[in-house]
Amino acid sequence: MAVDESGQAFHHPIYSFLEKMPGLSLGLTTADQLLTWGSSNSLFIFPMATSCCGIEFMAASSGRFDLDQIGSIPRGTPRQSDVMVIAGTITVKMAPRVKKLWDQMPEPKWAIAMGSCAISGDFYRDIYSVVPGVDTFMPIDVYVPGCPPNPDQLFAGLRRLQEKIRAKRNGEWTDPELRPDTPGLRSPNLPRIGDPRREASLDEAQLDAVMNLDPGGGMLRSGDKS
Amino acid sequence: MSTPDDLASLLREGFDLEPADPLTVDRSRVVELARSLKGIGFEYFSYCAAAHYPATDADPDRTVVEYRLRRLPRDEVAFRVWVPTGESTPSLCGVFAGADWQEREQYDLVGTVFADHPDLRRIMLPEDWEGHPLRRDYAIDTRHHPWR
Amino acid sequence: MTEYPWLWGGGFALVLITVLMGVAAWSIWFERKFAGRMQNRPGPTQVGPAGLLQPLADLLKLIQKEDITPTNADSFLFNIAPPLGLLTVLGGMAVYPWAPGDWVPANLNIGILFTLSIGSLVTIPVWMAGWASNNKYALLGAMRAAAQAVSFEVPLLLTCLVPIILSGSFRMGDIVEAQADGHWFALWPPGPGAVAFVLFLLCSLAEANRIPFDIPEAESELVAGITTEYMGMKFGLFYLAEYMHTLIASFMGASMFLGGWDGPGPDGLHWLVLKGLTLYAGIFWIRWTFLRYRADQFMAICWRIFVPVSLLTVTVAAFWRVYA
Amino acid sequence: MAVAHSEEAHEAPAGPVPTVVRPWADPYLDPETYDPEGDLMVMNLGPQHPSTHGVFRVKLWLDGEVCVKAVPYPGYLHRGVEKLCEKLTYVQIPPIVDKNDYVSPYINELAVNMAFEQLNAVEVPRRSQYLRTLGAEMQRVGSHLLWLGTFAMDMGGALGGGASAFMHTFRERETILDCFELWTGARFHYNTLTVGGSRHDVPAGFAEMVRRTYETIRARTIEYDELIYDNAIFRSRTEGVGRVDAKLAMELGVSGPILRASGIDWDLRRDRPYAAYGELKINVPVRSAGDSLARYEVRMAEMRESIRLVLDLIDGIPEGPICALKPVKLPGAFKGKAGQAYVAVDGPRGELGTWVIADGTERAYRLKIRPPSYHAMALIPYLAPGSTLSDIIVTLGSLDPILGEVDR
Repeated sequence: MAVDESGQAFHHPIYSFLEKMPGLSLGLTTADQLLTWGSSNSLFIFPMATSCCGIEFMAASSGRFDLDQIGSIPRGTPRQSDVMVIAGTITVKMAPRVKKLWDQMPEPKWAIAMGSCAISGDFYRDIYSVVPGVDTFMPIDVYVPGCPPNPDQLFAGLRRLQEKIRAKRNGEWTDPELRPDTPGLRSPNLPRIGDPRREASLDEAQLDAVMNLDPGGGMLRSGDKS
Repeated sequence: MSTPDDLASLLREGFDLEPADPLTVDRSRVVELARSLKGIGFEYFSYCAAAHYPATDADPDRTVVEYRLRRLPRDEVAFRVWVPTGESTPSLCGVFAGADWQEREQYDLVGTVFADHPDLRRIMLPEDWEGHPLRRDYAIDTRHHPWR
Repeated sequence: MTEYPWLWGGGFALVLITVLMGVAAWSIWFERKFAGRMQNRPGPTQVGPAGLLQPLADLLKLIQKEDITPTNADSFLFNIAPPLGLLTVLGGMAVYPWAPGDWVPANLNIGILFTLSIGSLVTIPVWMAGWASNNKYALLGAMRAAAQAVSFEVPLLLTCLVPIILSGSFRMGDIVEAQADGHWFALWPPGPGAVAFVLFLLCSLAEANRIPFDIPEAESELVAGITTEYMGMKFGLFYLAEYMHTLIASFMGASMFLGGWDGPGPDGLHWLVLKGLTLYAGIFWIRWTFLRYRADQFMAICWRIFVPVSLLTVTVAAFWRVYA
Repeated sequence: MAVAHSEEAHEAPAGPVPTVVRPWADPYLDPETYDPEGDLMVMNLGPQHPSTHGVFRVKLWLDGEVCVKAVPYPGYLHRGVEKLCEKLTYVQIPPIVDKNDYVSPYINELAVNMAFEQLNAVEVPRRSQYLRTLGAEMQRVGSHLLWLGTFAMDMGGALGGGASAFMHTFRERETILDCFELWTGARFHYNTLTVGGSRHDVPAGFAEMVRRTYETIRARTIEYDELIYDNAIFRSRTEGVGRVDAKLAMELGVSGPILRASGIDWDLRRDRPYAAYGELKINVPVRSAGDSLARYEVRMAEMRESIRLVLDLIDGIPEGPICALKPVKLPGAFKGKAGQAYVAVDGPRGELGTWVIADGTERAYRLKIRPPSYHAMALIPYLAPGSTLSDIIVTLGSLDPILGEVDR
């Protein structure tokens, strides 16, 4: 069974016709499983390592834990990565950059929020300059709680992500990961992505801020192809 | 830590100050004091820090700026100036290159204005930020559309 | 086979490319395991037995990735550069003798010149990629690559002159045959061959952008160098081309200086493969041990040391050829 | 036992340290005035770049590959720690400052707690002083190991020899974190120090574990020298690169290994002793060259010195209580006296100070962290002009910045 982006069953006349052909669906399913196996076993990581969790991310890629075991290697450019690991606090000044890099990553892509700062802002969540959780501006697939999480917890998170990728491609329902919440602290001002209270104008404002980001310097060539 | 003799005599004779930690000097003489201290070997610029005091019955709304210099390896001296809000204090950039970033940071966070600073821009917060977060009347959870 | 040169060449090329691609892909697995051993870590273990299926998973992942052409990029050059890069690298294998006899796809009498010239063409796709990406890191990487190619072509060509002079032929097969029965140029005549062999390997490292001369793709400076804006299979092609280039350089070194298919016992493909892959692993070893030179230092090394020394070896080889 | 190779100082490069020539390096000058044609390429290094050690941004004007002007933009990790410290009580502050310099959290805790102790005139028991010294020195080794790995990676790339050095130093760093985990229960962010002493006494078997760990590391430092220092490529990449003028460094408030590599013999541990350092003999390594290689030598020598201190200390910790006051857990249980204090300790990156104004409640009125990295990063506009992009990366790595501390 084919599924679309949101995990729902997908019907199309051509597809139904193909499904009736003897043997073809078997082949397609096998091919699909093979592709799923490939994409879930070769997760190149874009480390958005800003603070303490970045050090634990480095520890995870070092000898004792070794991300390379499950085929994950850190890449420096978002274009060649599949998973963005947001390891550390994201500030208001950094947030548009993070969103821009996330938008630059080619599909299929996933995001892991590593550490409580990335998940909810933790004890910085009430601070004027800290974004209360990265899921207020980009979708997150897996939350890895901890301050900072141990490297093996990051591994567990990557394993969860792999299972999620396989299940979704097989058309199975996966529960959206519950965001761990810190008791006793107020919830963030902004509704998260997927929250029914979230207004479309907020998305637009955030996208606007990203598009109007001017770091200075500009393009090498501009305008001639737009 | 006891005050070294040359420092004590410089302060007493040049500036009418008793050695203390920290000294309090008038805004008009702070650059002169820094230059004299540099002259007797206090060449290490340790930090510049400011704190905000809201208006009380006795005093207006103001900030205090403290500088600390060291003469390596052991001696150190700290002096502070009081700056009423809305006025400025002379910058030490002309004396110590390190005052540049330090004063920018205090301007950014506390809001003290340093006169004659060559590059008084925000350093920690985005350029379009409003307000100075370390002032006592600044709410810690101030919102900043659209990110928080 | 000689009655149908086109058929022979085409079939040979098809088999050769398939095998070489496989070897290059699985050498990535080997490199990851090898680097892991050097760094006290296991390397890939989970995907297939001992992580052996890791390159397959990477490949399947890469072909599924979305293909984005950046807005201000030159889309034609941007898209044509990766296949062109692989093509120029693969072209070098066309004149390569694999075993005694006619085991060569195209037996050119100027084989070695062909290999060298088509191998140096790889700079052009690299430059195209860097220019078309409209990315400053990529542009800097491309500039560095061009400067590097211009400099390192000179000693590379000069070192290749040594076996040409000693064997008296431009044909790859003749060069290998001249070394039959253990008269490897790296050993005999003593001096020029050995020096030229070392220089050839170093220059090949530079040509293939490997550490310590990998400045066009200096991860810590230029993020990913020329491939910064490339994704999916286009990036995969560049990556594969880099490994292919290294592989071809190792086989070139093996056949020009180490006697090619010659060896104790029966001659044949097995000796060539053994020698080539040993050199290939040696290049990995160098890569995972050394740091990287700065661009200007490394140009200085090229022009101040490599070029004079290679000129000297050519002269010595010529004198040997004439008087000995 | 074999002697480590970097013990001997390398020859200082001939000639004086090149001083900055204005106007190219003038941090305030608008590039428009010397580049009216717009020929220079403006490159934003960071905030997300593999070699900026976090989220640091430098705007570079490049002429070819040579930098003409550099303007740093910190603040991408500004988390408002100082504002938060105004809102939290004295008991709640140490776990917050742990996150400032996340590579040496123990020394951060030490700095704030010493400031609070000076403010309230609390005498710390002798055993706790020794434990603090032990922890600080253990942490310094871990911090320098991380620096060594990342510094090598700046030159060798994530897919090359640098990564090998990185993996080796992280192997040792993990064992140090294991020691701390046994002691305080956390890999980092310990929250183990409190006003008046420590919360956790050393557990059984700790001395044995620390001795084994640090003796291994002492043997391995020689291997690092063989792998990195003896390598001609490393020498040529670092020698004469990023030379820091001592006068300029002092004006900017640069401290720690960077200042010591520029020929200034100053170490707060020796010159204004705190904790138990007054009772110990500390050799302070000094180099005069001021380049990246000198900074490497100073850090390696410091690392060996710290290992020696750890191995000396671990057997000589006096008996007694570990905390002068009853350790409190309720946030509001500790009330400070009014006043002001500035206390500086010598962290792995230099003078780590805490300036605190208290008004007699359970909260500090104003607390400023004086981070050494922030001062070191102010060197960038002076060091970058005239060097190539590759050299800027090396210089940045040799300054060992921790961005959590720069931006706070």
